[in-house]
Amino acid sequence: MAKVTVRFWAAAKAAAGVAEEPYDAATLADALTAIRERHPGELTRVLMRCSYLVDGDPVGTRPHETVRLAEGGTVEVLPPFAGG
Amino acid sequence: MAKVTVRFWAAAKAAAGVAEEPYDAATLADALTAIRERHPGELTRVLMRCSYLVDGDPVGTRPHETVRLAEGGTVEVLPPFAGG
Amino acid sequence: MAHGTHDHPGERAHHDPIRLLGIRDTPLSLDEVFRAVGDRAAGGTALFVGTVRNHDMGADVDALSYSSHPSAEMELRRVAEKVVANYPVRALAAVHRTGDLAVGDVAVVAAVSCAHRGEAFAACRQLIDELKHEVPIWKHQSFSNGTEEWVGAC
Amino acid sequence: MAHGTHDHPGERAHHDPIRLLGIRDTPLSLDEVFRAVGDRAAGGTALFVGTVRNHDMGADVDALSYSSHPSAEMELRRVAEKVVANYPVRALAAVHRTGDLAVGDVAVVAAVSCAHRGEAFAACRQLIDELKHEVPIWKHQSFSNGTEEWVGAC
Repeated sequence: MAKVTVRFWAAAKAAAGVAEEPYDAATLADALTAIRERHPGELTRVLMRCSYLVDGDPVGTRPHETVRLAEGGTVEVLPPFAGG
Repeated sequence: MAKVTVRFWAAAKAAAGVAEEPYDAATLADALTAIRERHPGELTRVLMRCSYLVDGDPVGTRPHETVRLAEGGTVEVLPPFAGG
Repeated sequence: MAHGTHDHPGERAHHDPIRLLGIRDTPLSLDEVFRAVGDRAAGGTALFVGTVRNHDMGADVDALSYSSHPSAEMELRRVAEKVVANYPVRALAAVHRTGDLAVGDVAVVAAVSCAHRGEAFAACRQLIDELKHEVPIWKHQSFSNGTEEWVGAC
Repeated sequence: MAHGTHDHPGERAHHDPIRLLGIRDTPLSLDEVFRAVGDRAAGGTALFVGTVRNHDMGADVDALSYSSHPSAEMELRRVAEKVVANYPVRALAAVHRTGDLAVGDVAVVAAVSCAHRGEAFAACRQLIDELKHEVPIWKHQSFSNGTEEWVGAC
Protein backbone atom coordinates (compact mmCIF):
# COMPACT_ATOMS: atom_id res chain seq x y z
CA MET A 1 0.00 0.00 0.00
CA ALA A 2 1.21 3.51 -0.87
CA LYS A 3 0.01 6.83 0.47
CA VAL A 4 -0.96 8.91 -2.60
CA THR A 5 -2.69 12.19 -3.32
CA VAL A 6 -5.65 12.03 -5.72
CA ARG A 7 -6.26 15.28 -7.56
CA PHE A 8 -9.66 15.91 -9.16
CA TRP A 9 -10.08 18.26 -12.16
CA ALA A 10 -13.09 20.11 -13.62
CA ALA A 11 -16.28 17.95 -13.52
CA ALA A 12 -14.53 15.44 -11.22
CA LYS A 13 -13.57 18.20 -8.79
CA ALA A 14 -17.12 19.57 -8.86
CA ALA A 15 -18.54 16.07 -8.20
CA ALA A 16 -16.00 15.24 -5.46
CA GLY A 17 -16.51 18.59 -3.77
CA VAL A 18 -12.75 18.79 -3.15
CA ALA A 19 -9.66 19.42 -5.31
CA GLU A 20 -7.63 16.60 -3.72
CA GLU A 21 -7.79 13.83 -1.17
CA PRO A 22 -5.27 11.35 0.34
CA TYR A 23 -5.74 7.63 -0.37
CA ASP A 24 -3.93 4.39 0.52
CA ALA A 25 -3.69 2.15 -2.54
CA ALA A 26 -1.19 -0.19 -4.23
CA THR A 27 -2.50 0.22 -7.80
CA LEU A 28 -4.62 2.65 -9.80
CA ALA A 29 -7.44 0.07 -9.78
CA ASP A 30 -7.34 -0.02 -5.95
CA ALA A 31 -7.37 3.79 -5.78
CA LEU A 32 -10.39 4.01 -8.09
CA THR A 33 -12.28 1.42 -6.02
CA ALA A 34 -11.57 3.45 -2.88
CA ILE A 35 -12.68 6.68 -4.60
CA ARG A 36 -15.98 5.05 -5.72
CA GLU A 37 -16.60 3.79 -2.17
CA ARG A 38 -16.05 7.26 -0.72
CA HIS A 39 -18.07 9.06 -3.50
CA PRO A 40 -20.80 6.68 -4.68
CA GLY A 41 -22.92 9.34 -6.49
CA GLU A 42 -22.08 11.75 -9.31
CA LEU A 43 -18.29 11.25 -9.09
CA THR A 44 -18.65 7.51 -9.77
CA ARG A 45 -20.57 8.35 -12.97
CA VAL A 46 -17.97 10.95 -14.04
CA LEU A 47 -15.11 8.44 -13.40
CA MET A 48 -16.44 6.19 -16.16
CA ARG A 49 -15.39 8.81 -18.72
CA CYS A 50 -12.14 9.98 -17.14
CA SER A 51 -8.51 9.44 -18.06
CA TYR A 52 -5.68 9.39 -15.51
CA LEU A 53 -2.19 10.71 -14.92
CA VAL A 54 0.04 8.91 -12.42
CA ASP A 55 2.91 11.09 -11.24
CA GLY A 56 2.17 13.31 -14.26
CA ASP A 57 2.31 10.57 -16.90
CA PRO A 58 -0.77 9.48 -18.90
CA VAL A 59 -1.94 5.94 -18.06
CA GLY A 60 -3.49 5.56 -21.50
CA THR A 61 -4.97 2.15 -22.22
CA ARG A 62 -2.93 0.15 -19.66
CA PRO A 63 -5.12 -2.04 -17.41
CA HIS A 64 -5.56 -0.13 -14.15
CA GLU A 65 -4.58 -3.11 -11.94
CA THR A 66 -1.13 -3.11 -13.62
CA VAL A 67 -0.44 0.55 -12.78
CA ARG A 68 1.44 0.51 -9.46
CA LEU A 69 1.43 3.61 -7.25
CA ALA A 70 4.52 4.92 -5.45
CA GLU A 71 4.65 6.24 -1.87
CA GLY A 72 3.97 10.00 -1.97
CA GLY A 73 2.79 9.80 -5.57
CA THR A 74 -0.15 11.51 -7.26
CA VAL A 75 -3.12 10.28 -9.27
CA GLU A 76 -4.85 12.93 -11.37
CA VAL A 77 -8.43 12.42 -12.55
CA LEU A 78 -9.08 14.13 -15.92
CA PRO A 79 -12.64 14.32 -17.31
CA PRO A 80 -13.08 14.33 -21.12
CA PHE A 81 -11.39 17.29 -22.80
CA ALA A 82 -13.67 19.86 -24.43
CA GLY A 83 -11.56 22.71 -25.74
CA GLY A 84 -12.52 24.95 -28.64
CA MET B 1 -22.02 40.09 -91.39
CA ALA B 2 -22.32 42.26 -88.27
CA LYS B 3 -20.10 45.11 -87.15
CA VAL B 4 -18.94 44.19 -83.62
CA THR B 5 -16.46 45.47 -81.06
CA VAL B 6 -13.94 42.93 -79.76
CA ARG B 7 -12.66 43.76 -76.26
CA PHE B 8 -9.42 42.16 -75.06
CA TRP B 9 -8.69 41.64 -71.34
CA ALA B 10 -5.48 41.09 -69.36
CA ALA B 11 -3.01 38.81 -71.23
CA ALA B 12 -5.13 39.11 -74.39
CA LYS B 13 -5.01 42.92 -74.22
CA ALA B 14 -1.25 42.82 -73.63
CA ALA B 15 -0.79 40.48 -76.63
CA ALA B 16 -3.15 42.46 -78.91
CA GLY B 17 -1.56 45.76 -77.93
CA VAL B 18 -5.03 47.36 -77.85
CA ALA B 19 -8.03 47.17 -75.52
CA GLU B 20 -10.57 46.88 -78.33
CA GLU B 21 -10.92 46.67 -82.11
CA PRO B 22 -13.82 46.66 -84.59
CA TYR B 23 -14.48 43.50 -86.63
CA ASP B 24 -17.00 42.38 -89.26
CA ALA B 25 -18.19 38.85 -88.51
CA ALA B 26 -21.41 36.80 -88.59
CA THR B 27 -20.44 34.33 -85.85
CA LEU B 28 -17.98 34.06 -82.99
CA ALA B 29 -15.99 31.52 -85.06
CA ASP B 30 -15.67 34.07 -87.90
CA ALA B 31 -14.58 36.80 -85.47
CA LEU B 32 -11.90 34.56 -83.94
CA THR B 33 -10.58 33.65 -87.42
CA ALA B 34 -10.34 37.35 -88.26
CA ILE B 35 -8.58 38.09 -84.96
CA ARG B 36 -6.01 35.33 -85.60
CA GLU B 37 -5.37 36.70 -89.10
CA ARG B 38 -4.78 40.21 -87.77
CA HIS B 39 -2.66 39.00 -84.75
CA PRO B 40 -0.81 35.83 -85.81
CA GLY B 41 1.72 35.85 -82.92
CA GLU B 42 1.27 35.83 -79.13
CA LEU B 43 -2.45 36.67 -79.21
CA THR B 44 -3.20 33.56 -81.29
CA ARG B 45 -1.50 31.44 -78.58
CA VAL B 46 -3.38 33.20 -75.77
CA LEU B 47 -6.73 32.72 -77.61
CA MET B 48 -6.39 28.95 -77.25
CA ARG B 49 -6.95 29.30 -73.51
CA CYS B 50 -9.57 32.06 -73.51
CA SER B 51 -13.28 32.06 -72.80
CA TYR B 52 -15.71 34.52 -74.38
CA LEU B 53 -18.62 36.80 -73.53
CA VAL B 54 -20.97 37.86 -76.35
CA ASP B 55 -22.98 40.94 -75.41
CA GLY B 56 -21.99 40.24 -71.79
CA ASP B 57 -23.17 36.60 -71.69
CA PRO B 58 -20.76 33.66 -71.30
CA VAL B 59 -20.52 31.49 -74.43
CA GLY B 60 -19.52 28.48 -72.36
CA THR B 61 -19.12 25.24 -74.30
CA ARG B 62 -21.34 26.17 -77.29
CA PRO B 63 -19.61 25.57 -80.66
CA HIS B 64 -18.31 28.97 -81.79
CA GLU B 65 -19.82 28.68 -85.29
CA THR B 66 -23.31 28.48 -83.71
CA VAL B 67 -22.86 31.74 -81.76
CA ARG B 68 -24.29 34.48 -84.02
CA LEU B 69 -23.20 38.08 -83.53
CA ALA B 70 -25.59 41.05 -83.62
CA GLU B 71 -24.95 44.40 -85.32
CA GLY B 72 -23.28 46.72 -82.78
CA GLY B 73 -22.62 43.83 -80.42
CA THR B 74 -19.52 43.06 -78.37
CA VAL B 75 -17.23 40.06 -78.07
CA GLU B 76 -15.06 39.97 -74.94
CA VAL B 77 -11.92 37.85 -74.80
CA LEU B 78 -11.19 36.55 -71.26
CA PRO B 79 -7.90 34.76 -70.52
CA PRO B 80 -7.89 32.08 -67.77
CA PHE B 81 -8.85 33.44 -64.35
CA ALA B 82 -6.16 33.46 -61.68
CA GLY B 83 -7.53 35.11 -58.58
CA GLY B 84 -6.30 34.40 -55.07
CA MET C 1 -28.18 21.90 -37.72
CA ALA C 2 -30.26 21.77 -34.53
CA HIS C 3 -32.22 24.92 -33.76
CA GLY C 4 -33.31 25.51 -30.17
CA THR C 5 -36.74 26.96 -29.57
CA HIS C 6 -35.20 30.23 -28.41
CA ASP C 7 -32.79 30.29 -31.32
CA HIS C 8 -34.44 33.23 -33.09
CA PRO C 9 -36.01 31.02 -35.75
CA GLY C 10 -36.57 33.96 -38.07
CA GLU C 11 -32.89 34.85 -38.15
CA ARG C 12 -32.00 32.96 -41.32
CA ALA C 13 -35.07 34.23 -43.08
CA HIS C 14 -34.39 37.87 -42.21
CA HIS C 15 -30.62 38.13 -42.52
CA ASP C 16 -28.82 37.31 -45.72
CA PRO C 17 -25.87 35.07 -44.71
CA ILE C 18 -23.83 36.79 -47.43
CA ARG C 19 -22.47 39.64 -45.32
CA LEU C 20 -19.66 41.15 -47.36
CA LEU C 21 -18.37 40.69 -50.92
CA GLY C 22 -15.94 42.94 -52.70
CA ILE C 23 -13.32 43.44 -55.38
CA ARG C 24 -11.18 46.35 -54.16
CA ASP C 25 -8.08 48.31 -55.11
CA THR C 26 -7.33 49.20 -51.46
CA PRO C 27 -5.62 47.06 -48.77
CA LEU C 28 -7.72 44.26 -47.26
CA SER C 29 -8.32 43.77 -43.55
CA LEU C 30 -8.67 40.29 -42.03
CA ASP C 31 -10.32 41.90 -39.04
CA GLU C 32 -13.02 43.58 -41.15
CA VAL C 33 -13.86 40.24 -42.79
CA PHE C 34 -13.96 38.42 -39.44
CA ARG C 35 -16.24 41.08 -37.94
CA ALA C 36 -18.53 40.75 -40.97
CA VAL C 37 -19.11 37.03 -40.28
CA GLY C 38 -19.74 37.44 -36.55
CA ASP C 39 -22.91 35.57 -35.64
CA ARG C 40 -24.14 34.71 -32.15
CA ALA C 41 -25.40 31.34 -33.38
CA ALA C 42 -22.16 30.34 -35.11
CA GLY C 43 -19.60 28.35 -33.17
CA GLY C 44 -16.92 28.14 -35.82
CA THR C 45 -15.44 30.41 -38.46
CA ALA C 46 -13.03 29.07 -41.07
CA LEU C 47 -11.00 31.72 -42.88
CA PHE C 48 -8.54 31.67 -45.73
CA VAL C 49 -6.06 34.44 -46.44
CA GLY C 50 -4.07 34.42 -49.69
CA THR C 51 -0.89 36.49 -49.61
CA VAL C 52 1.68 37.30 -52.28
CA ARG C 53 4.48 34.70 -52.14
CA ASN C 54 8.12 35.61 -52.70
CA HIS C 55 8.47 32.73 -55.18
CA ASP C 56 6.42 30.99 -57.87
CA MET C 57 7.52 27.99 -59.92
CA GLY C 58 11.02 28.41 -58.51
CA ALA C 59 11.48 32.05 -59.54
CA ASP C 60 11.66 35.07 -57.22
CA VAL C 61 8.57 37.25 -57.40
CA ASP C 62 9.27 41.00 -57.28
CA ALA C 63 5.83 42.43 -57.88
CA LEU C 64 2.35 41.31 -58.72
CA SER C 65 -0.80 42.96 -59.93
CA TYR C 66 -4.38 41.79 -60.13
CA SER C 67 -6.99 43.16 -62.53
CA SER C 68 -10.64 42.21 -62.86
CA HIS C 69 -13.50 42.23 -65.33
CA PRO C 70 -16.50 44.46 -64.51
CA SER C 71 -18.58 41.29 -63.96
CA ALA C 72 -16.26 40.05 -61.18
CA GLU C 73 -18.46 41.18 -58.26
CA MET C 74 -21.51 39.56 -59.87
CA GLU C 75 -19.62 36.30 -60.41
CA LEU C 76 -18.33 36.42 -56.83
CA ARG C 77 -21.93 36.72 -55.63
CA ARG C 78 -22.90 33.72 -57.77
CA VAL C 79 -20.11 31.67 -56.14
CA ALA C 80 -21.17 32.82 -52.65
CA GLU C 81 -24.79 31.86 -53.36
CA LYS C 82 -23.69 28.38 -54.44
CA VAL C 83 -21.77 27.92 -51.16
CA VAL C 84 -24.77 29.08 -49.13
CA ALA C 85 -26.97 26.60 -51.06
CA ASN C 86 -24.56 23.72 -50.35
CA TYR C 87 -23.78 24.24 -46.65
CA PRO C 88 -25.64 25.44 -43.51
CA VAL C 89 -23.86 28.80 -43.62
CA ARG C 90 -24.58 31.33 -40.87
CA ALA C 91 -22.44 34.08 -42.38
CA LEU C 92 -20.07 34.41 -45.33
CA ALA C 93 -17.68 37.07 -46.59
CA ALA C 94 -15.08 37.31 -49.36
CA VAL C 95 -12.96 40.20 -50.61
CA HIS C 96 -10.33 40.23 -53.36
CA ARG C 97 -7.69 42.86 -53.94
CA THR C 98 -6.84 44.41 -57.32
CA GLY C 99 -4.00 46.71 -58.37
CA ASP C 100 -0.31 46.48 -57.49
CA LEU C 101 0.71 44.28 -54.55
CA ALA C 102 4.04 43.60 -52.86
CA VAL C 103 5.32 40.32 -51.36
CA GLY C 104 3.38 39.61 -48.16
CA ASP C 105 0.37 41.74 -49.13
CA VAL C 106 -3.05 40.19 -48.70
CA ALA C 107 -4.65 39.29 -52.06
CA VAL C 108 -7.84 37.59 -50.89
CA VAL C 109 -9.74 36.86 -47.67
CA ALA C 110 -12.61 34.37 -47.51
CA ALA C 111 -14.55 33.49 -44.35
CA VAL C 112 -17.50 31.25 -43.48
CA SER C 113 -19.21 30.86 -40.10
CA CYS C 114 -21.29 27.78 -39.32
CA ALA C 115 -22.66 26.12 -36.20
CA HIS C 116 -20.01 23.38 -36.51
CA ARG C 117 -16.41 23.45 -37.64
CA GLY C 118 -16.51 20.67 -40.25
CA GLU C 119 -19.13 22.58 -42.24
CA ALA C 120 -17.21 25.86 -41.87
CA PHE C 121 -13.99 24.32 -43.25
CA ALA C 122 -15.75 22.63 -46.17
CA ALA C 123 -17.74 25.74 -47.09
CA CYS C 124 -14.69 28.03 -46.87
CA ARG C 125 -12.72 25.62 -49.06
CA GLN C 126 -15.45 25.64 -51.71
CA LEU C 127 -15.68 29.43 -51.53
CA ILE C 128 -11.97 30.01 -52.18
CA ASP C 129 -11.67 27.21 -54.78
CA GLU C 130 -14.61 28.47 -56.83
CA LEU C 131 -13.59 32.09 -56.41
CA LYS C 132 -10.27 31.21 -58.05
CA HIS C 133 -11.91 29.30 -60.93
CA GLU C 134 -15.07 31.28 -61.57
CA VAL C 135 -14.38 34.94 -60.82
CA PRO C 136 -12.80 36.90 -63.71
CA ILE C 137 -9.63 38.13 -62.01
CA TRP C 138 -6.21 38.07 -63.62
CA LYS C 139 -2.74 37.97 -62.06
CA HIS C 140 0.37 39.47 -63.61
CA GLN C 141 3.73 38.59 -62.01
CA SER C 142 7.12 40.26 -62.44
CA PHE C 143 10.20 38.22 -61.51
CA SER C 144 13.55 39.43 -60.23
CA ASN C 145 15.26 38.01 -63.34
CA GLY C 146 13.37 40.56 -65.45
CA THR C 147 10.77 38.19 -66.90
CA GLU C 148 7.05 38.58 -66.43
CA GLU C 149 3.99 36.38 -66.75
CA TRP C 150 0.20 36.48 -66.98
CA VAL C 151 -0.58 33.55 -64.68
CA GLY C 152 -2.32 30.69 -66.52
CA ALA C 153 -2.46 32.46 -69.88
CA CYS C 154 0.62 31.14 -71.61
CA MET D 1 6.58 21.55 -52.00
CA ALA D 2 8.84 22.94 -54.72
CA HIS D 3 11.72 25.07 -53.49
CA GLY D 4 13.25 27.48 -55.95
CA THR D 5 16.99 27.99 -55.94
CA HIS D 6 16.54 31.51 -54.57
CA ASP D 7 14.03 30.34 -52.00
CA HIS D 8 16.28 30.84 -48.96
CA PRO D 9 16.91 27.11 -48.54
CA GLY D 10 18.05 27.54 -44.95
CA GLU D 11 14.80 29.14 -43.87
CA ARG D 12 13.08 25.99 -42.64
CA ALA D 13 16.18 24.79 -40.87
CA HIS D 14 16.65 28.05 -38.98
CA HIS D 15 13.12 29.09 -38.08
CA ASP D 16 10.82 26.90 -36.05
CA PRO D 17 7.49 26.88 -37.95
CA ILE D 18 5.71 26.81 -34.57
CA ARG D 19 5.44 30.55 -34.04
CA LEU D 20 2.95 31.01 -31.22
CA LEU D 21 1.19 28.65 -28.78
CA GLY D 22 -0.71 29.67 -25.69
CA ILE D 23 -3.36 28.95 -23.11
CA ARG D 24 -4.46 32.36 -21.81
CA ASP D 25 -6.98 33.91 -19.46
CA THR D 26 -7.05 37.19 -21.45
CA PRO D 27 -8.98 38.01 -24.67
CA LEU D 28 -7.59 36.51 -27.88
CA SER D 29 -6.74 38.50 -30.99
CA LEU D 30 -7.20 37.05 -34.49
CA ASP D 31 -4.84 39.69 -35.77
CA GLU D 32 -2.03 38.68 -33.38
CA VAL D 33 -2.34 35.06 -34.53
CA PHE D 34 -2.38 36.02 -38.22
CA ARG D 35 0.70 38.22 -37.78
CA ALA D 36 2.46 35.33 -36.03
CA VAL D 37 2.06 33.08 -39.11
CA GLY D 38 3.18 35.70 -41.63
CA ASP D 39 5.79 34.13 -43.92
CA ARG D 40 7.10 35.56 -47.18
CA ALA D 41 7.25 32.08 -48.70
CA ALA D 42 3.69 31.11 -47.75
CA GLY D 43 0.89 31.76 -50.23
CA GLY D 44 -2.01 30.59 -48.12
CA THR D 45 -3.09 30.77 -44.49
CA ALA D 46 -6.05 28.77 -43.20
CA LEU D 47 -7.45 29.94 -39.89
CA PHE D 48 -10.13 28.67 -37.56
CA VAL D 49 -11.80 30.79 -34.90
CA GLY D 50 -14.05 29.15 -32.31
CA THR D 51 -16.52 31.50 -30.64
CA VAL D 52 -19.04 30.97 -27.87
CA ARG D 53 -22.42 30.06 -29.41
CA ASN D 54 -25.70 31.32 -27.99
CA HIS D 55 -27.11 27.77 -28.10
CA ASP D 56 -25.94 24.19 -27.53
CA MET D 57 -28.05 21.07 -27.95
CA GLY D 58 -31.12 23.29 -28.32
CA ALA D 59 -30.68 25.20 -25.05
CA ASP D 60 -29.75 28.88 -24.66
CA VAL D 61 -26.20 29.40 -23.40
CA ASP D 62 -25.83 32.25 -20.91
CA ALA D 63 -22.21 31.87 -19.85
CA LEU D 64 -19.29 29.58 -20.37
CA SER D 65 -15.97 29.04 -18.72
CA TYR D 66 -12.88 27.10 -19.76
CA SER D 67 -10.29 25.71 -17.37
CA SER D 68 -7.12 23.81 -18.17
CA HIS D 69 -4.64 21.38 -16.67
CA PRO D 70 -1.06 22.63 -16.10
CA SER D 71 0.10 20.24 -18.87
CA ALA D 72 -2.16 21.91 -21.48
CA GLU D 73 0.60 24.04 -23.09
CA MET D 74 2.88 21.00 -23.35
CA GLU D 75 0.11 18.92 -24.95
CA LEU D 76 -0.68 21.78 -27.34
CA ARG D 77 2.97 21.77 -28.41
CA ARG D 78 2.83 18.01 -28.97
CA VAL D 79 -0.23 18.48 -31.22
CA ALA D 80 1.50 21.31 -33.12
CA GLU D 81 4.61 19.17 -33.66
CA LYS D 82 2.46 16.37 -35.07
CA VAL D 83 0.87 18.78 -37.58
CA VAL D 84 4.29 20.10 -38.61
CA ALA D 85 5.48 16.50 -39.10
CA ASN D 86 2.45 15.67 -41.30
CA TYR D 87 2.27 18.73 -43.57
CA PRO D 88 4.72 21.14 -45.26
CA VAL D 89 3.94 23.86 -42.73
CA ARG D 90 5.63 27.26 -43.13
CA ALA D 91 4.19 28.72 -39.94
CA LEU D 92 1.68 27.62 -37.29
CA ALA D 93 0.00 29.27 -34.31
CA ALA D 94 -2.71 28.30 -31.82
CA VAL D 95 -4.07 30.03 -28.74
CA HIS D 96 -6.88 28.94 -26.41
CA ARG D 97 -8.75 31.08 -23.92
CA THR D 98 -9.50 30.10 -20.33
CA GLY D 99 -11.70 31.76 -17.70
CA ASP D 100 -15.19 33.21 -18.07
CA LEU D 101 -16.44 33.98 -21.61
CA ALA D 102 -19.62 35.57 -22.94
CA VAL D 103 -21.58 34.67 -26.10
CA GLY D 104 -19.58 35.82 -29.12
CA ASP D 105 -16.21 35.79 -27.31
CA VAL D 106 -13.33 34.06 -29.06
CA ALA D 107 -12.43 30.74 -27.38
CA VAL D 108 -9.72 29.47 -29.73
CA VAL D 109 -7.75 30.61 -32.78
CA ALA D 110 -5.68 28.21 -34.90
CA ALA D 111 -3.73 29.18 -38.02
CA VAL D 112 -1.44 27.42 -40.49
CA SER D 113 0.47 28.94 -43.41
CA CYS D 114 1.69 26.77 -46.29
CA ALA D 115 2.87 27.36 -49.83
CA HIS D 116 -0.45 26.00 -51.16
CA ARG D 117 -3.99 26.29 -49.90
CA GLY D 118 -4.96 22.60 -49.86
CA GLU D 119 -2.15 21.85 -47.41
CA ALA D 120 -3.03 24.87 -45.27
CA PHE D 121 -6.68 23.78 -44.94
CA ALA D 122 -5.79 20.16 -44.12
CA ALA D 123 -3.13 21.14 -41.57
CA CYS D 124 -5.39 23.70 -39.86
CA ARG D 125 -8.18 21.12 -39.67
CA GLN D 126 -5.86 18.60 -38.01
CA LEU D 127 -4.57 21.27 -35.63
CA ILE D 128 -8.02 22.26 -34.34
CA ASP D 129 -9.36 18.66 -34.30
CA GLU D 130 -6.43 17.33 -32.27
CA LEU D 131 -6.36 20.39 -30.03
CA LYS D 132 -9.96 19.59 -29.06
CA HIS D 133 -9.24 15.91 -28.41
CA GLU D 134 -5.74 15.95 -26.95
CA VAL D 135 -5.30 19.17 -24.97
CA PRO D 136 -6.61 19.00 -21.37
CA ILE D 137 -9.09 21.87 -21.42
CA TRP D 138 -12.57 21.70 -19.92
CA LYS D 139 -15.72 23.62 -20.75
CA HIS D 140 -18.47 24.47 -18.28
CA GLN D 141 -21.73 25.88 -19.66
CA SER D 142 -24.56 27.66 -17.85
CA PHE D 143 -27.96 27.75 -19.58
CA SER D 144 -30.69 30.36 -19.34
CA ASN D 145 -33.07 27.76 -17.83
CA GLY D 146 -30.79 27.57 -14.77
CA THR D 147 -29.11 24.25 -15.61
CA GLU D 148 -25.40 23.82 -16.09
CA GLU D 149 -23.13 21.25 -17.67
CA TRP D 150 -19.51 20.11 -17.85
CA VAL D 151 -19.30 19.43 -21.60
CA GLY D 152 -18.62 15.76 -22.37
CA ALA D 153 -18.38 14.67 -18.72
CA CYS D 154 -21.90 13.44 -18.04
